[in-house]
Amino acid sequence: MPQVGQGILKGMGVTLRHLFENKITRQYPEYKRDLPERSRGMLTVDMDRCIACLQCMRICPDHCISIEQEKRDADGSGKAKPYAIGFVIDDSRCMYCSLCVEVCPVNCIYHTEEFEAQAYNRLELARQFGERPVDPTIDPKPAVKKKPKAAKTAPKKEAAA
Amino acid sequence: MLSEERRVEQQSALTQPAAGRLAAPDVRDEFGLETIDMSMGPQHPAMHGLLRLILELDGETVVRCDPVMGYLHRCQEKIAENRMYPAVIPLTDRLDYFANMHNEHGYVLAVEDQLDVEIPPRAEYIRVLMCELMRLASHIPSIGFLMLELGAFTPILYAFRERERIQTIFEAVTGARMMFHYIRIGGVKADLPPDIPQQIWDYIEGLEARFQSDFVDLIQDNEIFISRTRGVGKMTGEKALEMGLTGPPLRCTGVDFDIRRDYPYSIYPELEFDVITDTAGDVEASYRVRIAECLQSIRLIKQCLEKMPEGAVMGDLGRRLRPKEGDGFGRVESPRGEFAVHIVSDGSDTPYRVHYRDPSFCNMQLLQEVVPGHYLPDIMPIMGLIDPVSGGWDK
Amino acid sequence: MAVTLPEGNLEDRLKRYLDGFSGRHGLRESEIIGNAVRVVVAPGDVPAVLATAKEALGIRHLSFITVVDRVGSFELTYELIDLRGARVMVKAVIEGEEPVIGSVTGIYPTANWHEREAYDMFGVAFAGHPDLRRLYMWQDHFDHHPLLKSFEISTRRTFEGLR
Amino acid sequence: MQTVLNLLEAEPIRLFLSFGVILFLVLNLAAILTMAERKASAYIQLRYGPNRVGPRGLLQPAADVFKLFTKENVTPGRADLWVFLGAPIAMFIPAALVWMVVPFSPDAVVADLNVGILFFVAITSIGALGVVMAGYGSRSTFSLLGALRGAAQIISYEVPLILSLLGVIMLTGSLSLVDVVNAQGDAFWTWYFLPQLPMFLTFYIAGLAEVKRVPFDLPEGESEIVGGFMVEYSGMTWALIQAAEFASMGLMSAVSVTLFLGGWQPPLPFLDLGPFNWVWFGLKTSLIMFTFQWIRWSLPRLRMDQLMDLGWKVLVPITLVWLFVTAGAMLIIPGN
Repeated sequence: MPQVGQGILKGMGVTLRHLFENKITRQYPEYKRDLPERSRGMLTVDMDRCIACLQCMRICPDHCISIEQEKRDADGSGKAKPYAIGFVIDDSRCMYCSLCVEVCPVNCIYHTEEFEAQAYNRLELARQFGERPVDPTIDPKPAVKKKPKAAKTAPKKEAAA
Repeated sequence: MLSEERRVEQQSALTQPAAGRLAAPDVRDEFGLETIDMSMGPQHPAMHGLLRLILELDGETVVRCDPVMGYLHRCQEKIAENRMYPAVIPLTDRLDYFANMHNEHGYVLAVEDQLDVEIPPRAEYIRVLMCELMRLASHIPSIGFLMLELGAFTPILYAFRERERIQTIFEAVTGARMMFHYIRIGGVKADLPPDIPQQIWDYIEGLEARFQSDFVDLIQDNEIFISRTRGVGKMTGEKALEMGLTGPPLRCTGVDFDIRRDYPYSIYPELEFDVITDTAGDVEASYRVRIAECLQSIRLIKQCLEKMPEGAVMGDLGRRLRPKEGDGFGRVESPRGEFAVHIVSDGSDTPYRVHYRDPSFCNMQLLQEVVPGHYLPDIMPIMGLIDPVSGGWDK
Repeated sequence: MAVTLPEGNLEDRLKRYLDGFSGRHGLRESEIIGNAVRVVVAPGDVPAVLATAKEALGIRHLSFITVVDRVGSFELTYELIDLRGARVMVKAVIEGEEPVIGSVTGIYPTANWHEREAYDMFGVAFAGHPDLRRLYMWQDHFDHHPLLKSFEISTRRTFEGLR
Repeated sequence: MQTVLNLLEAEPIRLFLSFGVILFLVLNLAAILTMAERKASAYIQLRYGPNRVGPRGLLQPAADVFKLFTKENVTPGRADLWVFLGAPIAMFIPAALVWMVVPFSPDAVVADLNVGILFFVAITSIGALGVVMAGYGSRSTFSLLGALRGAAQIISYEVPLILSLLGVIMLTGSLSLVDVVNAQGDAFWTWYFLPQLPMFLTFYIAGLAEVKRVPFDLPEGESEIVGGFMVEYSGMTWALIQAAEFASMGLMSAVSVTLFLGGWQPPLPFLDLGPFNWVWFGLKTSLIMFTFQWIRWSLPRLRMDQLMDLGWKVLVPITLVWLFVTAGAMLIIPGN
């Protein structure tokens, strides 16, 4: 029998069978999926353990972490140790790459399971963690003018060629 | 209405004399009737992202097709030049955002090419396992998109059901659903959680059971699908090679070239799989190649899970990551074709130049050569043949 | 007719490619590293070298063209692969600020968009290219080439209207 | 009181009142069908469909209608206003008008014309005019392409549609739809879809094409020309075009039930419900409408030249051949 309609009917048989199968969509607001243990949501900082070493600020590719460092003698040992008086994470720029979580020596910055980051104004997405609010609109690591290294290597190449 | 400057810019793209701009002949039928100039995109349901096709139509037959790109161009290569080597990896996820794992793998191979670090075998197996899962999560939706562009709305839902389940596995292993940032220079970020191998086994068995009914019975012998795709976008092996096609679009014309076998990397030599080729070279052949490649990926995933050795997942890197000066190359078989990365390092800890060879970018040249002569609705299956991703061709 | 791809094991194929090149053109440098033949040629005869690669040696696939801005000069790398494990890197260094080089679109049609992208990003003019327009940037009103080292990244944050 | 009733019984007023009732029913049918369409597509695609508005989503049609009322009718700048706004009306009136001829049950027929089938065929051919008006009126390339496709498709599929009716007319000998149903007898093996099976299939396929549904929805080619002739419409004008689409979809299934599946006749003699026979008509029509939706969510779309080939080279020859077969059968089997 030439191929007249069997393919179409077979396909429609598949869709009819799916008509009676149980559904797979989950009603989101009522049913919240329990996220796996490693899932990377919005960042949070454990301020009292933070030693303001600015590692996370330096490594962050999107410049979303800005820290204001102050020195104080918290535990009366006479030596003033640095601490973060102002700490802001700008969630409108963060891409959850977790480079800061890996580089933090005291791992006091970590991901939560919270992923619904929404606000009516982009500035509200900048969350402050320290006592003093930090202005998120200032770029913590302005692009320093890199001296063209090529000039240094170019002469070496001429010498070698 | 349009600002003066925008209108001039729009005019200039359209008014350049058609004959001069492209090799396609300038068609005026014997009555001298003009063709219609039409702009399809950049916002269009079948353009696989932001792409604008400036079409010259003679009735419904396309006379000239000129893709205008750049709507998603973030100049990733410039950003990569100002970042440390490990900080570029999250960038590569955003290149071909349907095959993220393969982009990371390509970039990391290029850096390791210039860095003498020894990657533990377990990390290699995890990388290949993740890449093959990613190939599944990219081939199945690309079949769904092909059917969506032909007008069938149901297969795309079944395809995304599969992709969602694979993404939950990815989320458990890497922490994110799409932007993984998992493959690192020297290994992988973290080991597989203990329950994941079993979860992957269950998923693979379930997929094999559903695969035949949802993606083969529903589509393969459908007369309308056959009539819409057989002979559309037909190419010979010669022409495909000339146009620089790689991946499924090239293999469906009969040229059996697969980077996993011809330019072996990672542990692919230790796994057996066969390279799928077809002979017809049209859209239906590319559908058959993608279906068979899904089955090959399932076979590879099973082998990876069986042969997974124990041990560390991260090689020992020095304090500062400074690759040797010179050129580093990485070439990976991504679901869309050959994804190659060329890194020029100058000994410092930021790359001097990073160049991505994206398969969608190179396969897209098909639109200029093959589309003229087809009907307007045939552009959609040809886009399905290439299955480009706008993050890839726009970089 | 199916496409014939090169056979034979890797080493002698690489040697065959190397002799094929050195036989016909004056090469500045040529060496074999791993599975790749690295050849440095004068910019003038890049199209000739690629023509021999395609016709004489049967290397059918031009993978990509990389342009590196060495501030004083431009370094172009043509990466060719013969689909069976061998790689050929043809390098050319063009001095000066206004680089011009012959287009290879006639030999490898896939180079069409690679060269357009190189023109758009670096300003390298390819003589003989059928349709050398910008690929990503706006056709007019934008006369910079973003990937040049002289093109500065501005990370000025724009927040107007959001206070 | 009696005079008022007589006045209402008088012919012109009864006609207008019943047309008002029909209009009300058709608009409700369109709203319910959008909901049925979304639920059917959801269940086929393993999801739930609208279930937030009202109990289990039943108020969704009301919410849609309210939204479409309040949405702004955007008319494109260069559009030809009269043609642009006239198109939805030119598409909706035929779809609503033909319902007057459809016999729900022996006495529940608005206008029992003795040329019922001729009326149906004449009015549905106006639909092509509405499509061209919509496409041409909105002055954009996508809608122009959609209009040209729509006109070619609807006009060339009327031929198999009409030819497949002739078999039924030959069997019943009368053009009135009520006679067609009466002539079909009250057991499913006496219905016309058995002796006229190829005709029934052709009518069904041509009906799909007339109503512009997948696999023939080229005028509204979603993924090619982004909405075809409907692309420039929004708000109430778009709603009217959608209502026309769903009304003509219901109409096509109602007429195919009347002609081939024995209208209000029960499938088995003892299942006769007497005055409530319109329930059978409702069940059969909704079954046909469900198959329309089932086809829509499992098949891709044809291309224009394949659409034309299917129409002219496949459907028309089948109907012509089967006409001769029916004529021959009527001669040989006396008293048929």
